Amino acid sequence: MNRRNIFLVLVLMSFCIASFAAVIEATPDGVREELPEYKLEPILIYDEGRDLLKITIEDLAESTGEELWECVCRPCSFRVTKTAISQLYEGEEHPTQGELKVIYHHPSGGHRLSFNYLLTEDCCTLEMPAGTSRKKFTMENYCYEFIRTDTGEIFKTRVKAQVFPEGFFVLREKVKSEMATPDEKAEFAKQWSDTRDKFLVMNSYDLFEGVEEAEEEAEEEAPNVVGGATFFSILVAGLILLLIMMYIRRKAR
Amino acid sequence: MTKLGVDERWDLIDKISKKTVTFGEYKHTLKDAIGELTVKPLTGIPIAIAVLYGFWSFFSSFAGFFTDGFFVKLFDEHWLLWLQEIFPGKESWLYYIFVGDPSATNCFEAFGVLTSGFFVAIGVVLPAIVAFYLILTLLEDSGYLPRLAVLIDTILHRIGLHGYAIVPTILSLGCNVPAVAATRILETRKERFIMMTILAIFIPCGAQLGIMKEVIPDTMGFVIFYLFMGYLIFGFILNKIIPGKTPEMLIDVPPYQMPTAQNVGRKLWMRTSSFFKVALPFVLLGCVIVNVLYLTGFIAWMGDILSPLFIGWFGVPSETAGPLIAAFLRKDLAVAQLSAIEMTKYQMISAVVLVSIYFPCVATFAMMLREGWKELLGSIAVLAVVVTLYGGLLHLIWILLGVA
Amino acid sequence: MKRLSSIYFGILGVIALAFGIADLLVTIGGSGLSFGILEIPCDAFRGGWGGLIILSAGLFYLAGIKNISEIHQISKVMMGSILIWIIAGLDIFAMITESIPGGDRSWFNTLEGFLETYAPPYAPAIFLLPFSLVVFYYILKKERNILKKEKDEE
Amino acid sequence: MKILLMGHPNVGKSVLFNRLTGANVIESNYPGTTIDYTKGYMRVGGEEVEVIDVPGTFSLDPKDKAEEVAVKMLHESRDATVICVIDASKIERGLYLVLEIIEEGYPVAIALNMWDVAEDKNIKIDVVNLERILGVPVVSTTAISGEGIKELVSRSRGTAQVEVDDIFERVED
Amino acid sequence: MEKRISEMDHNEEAIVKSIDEDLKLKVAGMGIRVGKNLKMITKHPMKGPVVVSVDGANTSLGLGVADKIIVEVK
Repeated sequence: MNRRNIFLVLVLMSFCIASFAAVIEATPDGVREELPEYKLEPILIYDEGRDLLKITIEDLAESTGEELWECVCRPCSFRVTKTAISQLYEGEEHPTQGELKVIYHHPSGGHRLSFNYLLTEDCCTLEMPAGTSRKKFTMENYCYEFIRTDTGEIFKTRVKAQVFPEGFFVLREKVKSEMATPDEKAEFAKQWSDTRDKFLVMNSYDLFEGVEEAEEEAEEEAPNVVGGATFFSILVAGLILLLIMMYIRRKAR
Repeated sequence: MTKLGVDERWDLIDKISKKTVTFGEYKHTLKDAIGELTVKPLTGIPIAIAVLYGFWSFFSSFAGFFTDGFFVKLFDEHWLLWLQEIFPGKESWLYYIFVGDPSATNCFEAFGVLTSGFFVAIGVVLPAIVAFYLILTLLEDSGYLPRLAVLIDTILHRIGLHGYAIVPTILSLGCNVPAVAATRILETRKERFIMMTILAIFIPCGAQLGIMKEVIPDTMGFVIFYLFMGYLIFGFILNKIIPGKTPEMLIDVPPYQMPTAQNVGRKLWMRTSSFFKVALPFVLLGCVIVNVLYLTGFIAWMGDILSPLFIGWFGVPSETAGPLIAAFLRKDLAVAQLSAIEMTKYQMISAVVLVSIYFPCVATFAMMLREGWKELLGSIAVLAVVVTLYGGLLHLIWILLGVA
Repeated sequence: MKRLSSIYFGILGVIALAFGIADLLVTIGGSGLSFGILEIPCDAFRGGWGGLIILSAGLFYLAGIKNISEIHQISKVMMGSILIWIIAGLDIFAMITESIPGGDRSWFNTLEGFLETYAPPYAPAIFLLPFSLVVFYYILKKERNILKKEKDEE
Repeated sequence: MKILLMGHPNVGKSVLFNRLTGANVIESNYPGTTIDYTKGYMRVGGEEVEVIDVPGTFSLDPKDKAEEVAVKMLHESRDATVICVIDASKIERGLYLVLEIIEEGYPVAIALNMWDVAEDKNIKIDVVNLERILGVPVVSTTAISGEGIKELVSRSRGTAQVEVDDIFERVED
Repeated sequence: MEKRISEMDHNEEAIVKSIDEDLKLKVAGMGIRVGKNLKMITKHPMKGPVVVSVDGANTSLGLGVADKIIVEVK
C-alpha cells in the first residue's frame, strides 16, 4: 500500500474522530433564561401571629430554592392564589394563613412548595386527576379549589386552555420519555418558556376561568387555516396549469 | 455463413452509410448540454448529491406516509387485537411463536410471526422497497443512472467495485435481500463477494433505519457516518487482500429520455413481486427461529457466555448481551429491545452500531447462501473480524474521549 | 432581451446563494429561525444537506448568466432550477404526505388539520420555486425561435 | 413463429414491445441470473406469435452478464425471426449488431426507432436504398407515438435469410 | 501527435489510430473503431473513468481501457 493510500485512510479516520466531538457537547436545553418585564403586586396574607406578610413572586422563588425562570409552576400557583384571594376577600380584607385552604391537582414540587409556603402545609391537599401522571399532564392538572374556612365560601377555577399552546402536553410527554427529536425538544423549550412568561405578564382574567373582570378574548395564534388554504389552492391551480400545458405540447407535436 | 472480422464489418458499414445516410449539421440540443453537465465531475457531483437528497427525502415521506400514517394504526389497533382475541391458548408456546407475548400493546414488541413478522415485512419493508424500486426504475429509464455510476466509479473503484455497484448499495438502504440479489450485475466473483460482504455488514436496512430514527434520533446521522466510513475502509482492505483484478468500466451513457409510465409500472411490479416471493418466507422463518431460540432459552444461554466479551471489549451493559445476540437473527426487533434498557448515550451508540454491523436478517443470510456457501463462510469470517475490530474501535474512541 | 434575463437569473442566483448559506449557518447554529412566513430549517437533513443544494443551485445560476444565449449556459441555469425543483417539490410532497393521515384520532385528517399543514412558515426553496419556473418561458421561447428559423429556411 | 426483439439498450425496445404485445406479458428471470426479460404474445393475421424482449446488447461478443444472456437467448431459438431495433440517430452502431445477426443466418427485420430524434439532429436516412442494399425490410418507427409499427409487423413476417456476400455486391453498384 | 485517450485534454478531438487486440471486439459494438472521429467529454479526477463521444454517442471508459486506445490528435 503506497504512502498516498495510508495518508488517505488517516485523513478519513481523523475526520471520523472529529465528528465524534460534535456529538459529545450536551445540547443546550434551549429554555430562555431572560424574563419579560412584569409588574405583580405581592400577596398580602396574615401569618398566625397576625403580622401582615408581603410575599412577592421573587420571595416565593427564593424561599423554595429555585431561580424564577426555572419553573412554570411557581408563577402559576402564585397567580392562582392571588386571584383566589382577590375573589374571596373584598377591599382591605386579607386572608390569614391556616384559614384559606386549597385543593390542587398538579403533582409537581413547584406547586406543592409554593402552596405550602403561601398557605402553610396543612391547608394544601393534592388530588391527582384520573389519567394523568408525572409523565402525562393534561389541562385537568391545572384546576384549583380554594375554600375560605371562616365563611365556607369556595372559589373554583382552572387555567384557560389557550394559555397552553396547541399540542403542548403531547410534546411534553414525548420529550419526557426521551422520544423527541432535537427540533421537537427545541420547540418544547420555546413553548415552555412562552407559557411561563404568560403567567408573569397576562392579566388574571385572561389566565383563569370564572374571573368577572372585563374578559376580552386573548387571540391565541389560531391554527392558520386561511394561510394553508391559499397555499393549497395555489398548488392545485399550478398542477392543473402544468397538466394543460403538457397536454397542449403533446397535441402540438 | 461467412463470418466477417471486426474491421471488414466496419468497412462494409462505412460503404453502406456513405450510400444511404447524410449527416446534416449537428446542433447541440439543450438535452445534450444537460447530459454533459450531469456527467462532468465539477457540476455532476453537486447534482448527484441533490439526486441522493431527493431519493432520501422521497423515501422518508413515502415510507412515513404508509408506515406511520396507516400501517402502524392498522397493525396495532386492529390486526394485533383481533389476533390476540381469536388465537386459541393464551399461554401455549404456539401462541407465543405466532402471536408473541400477549401483553404487548403494539405489533413491535409482540415478536410473533403473524404480528411482528407481518408488520415488519408489510408495514415497514414493503413501503421502503416500493419507494426504492420506483426511484431506481425512474433513474434507470430516464438515463441518469449510468451517469451516476460514472460519477461514483472513482470512489467505488478504490474499493474494487465499479460504478454500477451503487445500485445494490442504494437498494440495501431499502432492504438487503434484493440488494444481495442485485449484486449479480457485477462481473467477477471477487466483486460480488466484496459487495455482498460490506453491503450486509455496513449498510443498515430500511426497517432498521426506521428503528434508529425512533431509538437514537439525534445521533443517528453520526452512526450512519461511522458505518459508511467502515464501508469504505473495509472495502478498501478487502480489495487489497483478495487476489484478482476488477474489470474496467465500459458503459454507454445514453441521452436523457422521458420514462414511459407503462415501462416503469411493469418493472416496479415485477421487482416488488419477485422480492416478496423471495424475502417474505425468509423474514417469517426468521421470526420463528428467533422465537424458538428465545423459548428454548438458547439466547439467554449464549448471552451469559458472551457477556464478558460484550462488557469488556465493547463496553456495553450486560443486559444488552441478549438483544445483541438476538440481533444476529432479527436486527430490527433487537434495536427496539435495546431502547428499553437503561444505558448512557454512548453505550447506546455502540450497541446500535454493533447491531447494524451484524447481517441484517436471516433472509439476507439465506440469500447469500443461495449465492454460494463459500461466499457465505467468507462473509461470516469477515463479519467476525469486523465486529471485534470496528466495534472495539468505537469503545476505544469512547475511552480516548474519556466518556467510556 | 439577453441582458434582462442574465440580470434576472443573476439576482435569483444571489438570493439562492444567500438562502443556502443561511440554511447552513442556522443548522450549525442549532436554533431555528423564522421571520413571518419564512422559516429557515435547522435540522441537519433539510437545513444542512438541503441548504448545500440550494447553495449549489445559486452557483449554477451565477455560472450560467454570462452570454446566456449559448446552449451550455442555458443548461447551467436550467440545472439551477432543477435543483430548486427537487428541494421545493419534495418539501411539498412531504407536506402532502403529512396532511392526509389523521394521526391517532382518526384514519384521515380533519379538513382544518389538512389545510393547516399547508400553512406558512415555508422553507426558502418554496419561495424560490415560482421564480425558478421562469426558465421554462425562456426555453419555450428558444424552441419557438428554432421552429421559426426552420420555417424561414423552407 | 417466434420473434426476438434485439438491439442496443435504451433504444425504445421495451416501448415497442409493449405496443406489440399489449396485456398478456410474462416476466421471468433468465435461469441463474438477475437479468429479467419479458415474453408476450401478439396476433398477426390470425396467427399467435410469441415475442421475446431480449436484454439490450451492443454486439454478439458479450462484455457483461446481460449481453451473455442476450447471446444465449439468440442461440437457443434457431428458428426465430429477429426484429433489430436501432436508434436512427446512431445508425452506424446499430448496423454493426444487424450485420452480426445476419451473419449468424437469422431472418432479420430492422426497426429504425427514435426517428424524431434523428430528425432533430437532421440526420437523413434513405430507407428505400438501405432496404435494397441489406435485402431485409427496414421500417422507420417512433415507438412512443406508435408510428410505423403496423408496417413493421406485417413486413417482418416475410423476411428471409440473407447472405453477407450479396450485401457486398449490392453496396458496390 | 499521437496520444492515449487518457492523455487527451478536455473537448479535444482526435481520430482513433489503434486499439489493443483483446479490447477491439469489446469496444467495436460501442462504435469505437480505427479511423473514427472521437471527442473527449470529461475526465474524472483520482484515476476515475473517462467519457468520450463517438458519432454523438457518449461512452464511458475506465482508465485502463482508455490507456489501451491510441489516437491521432488533429
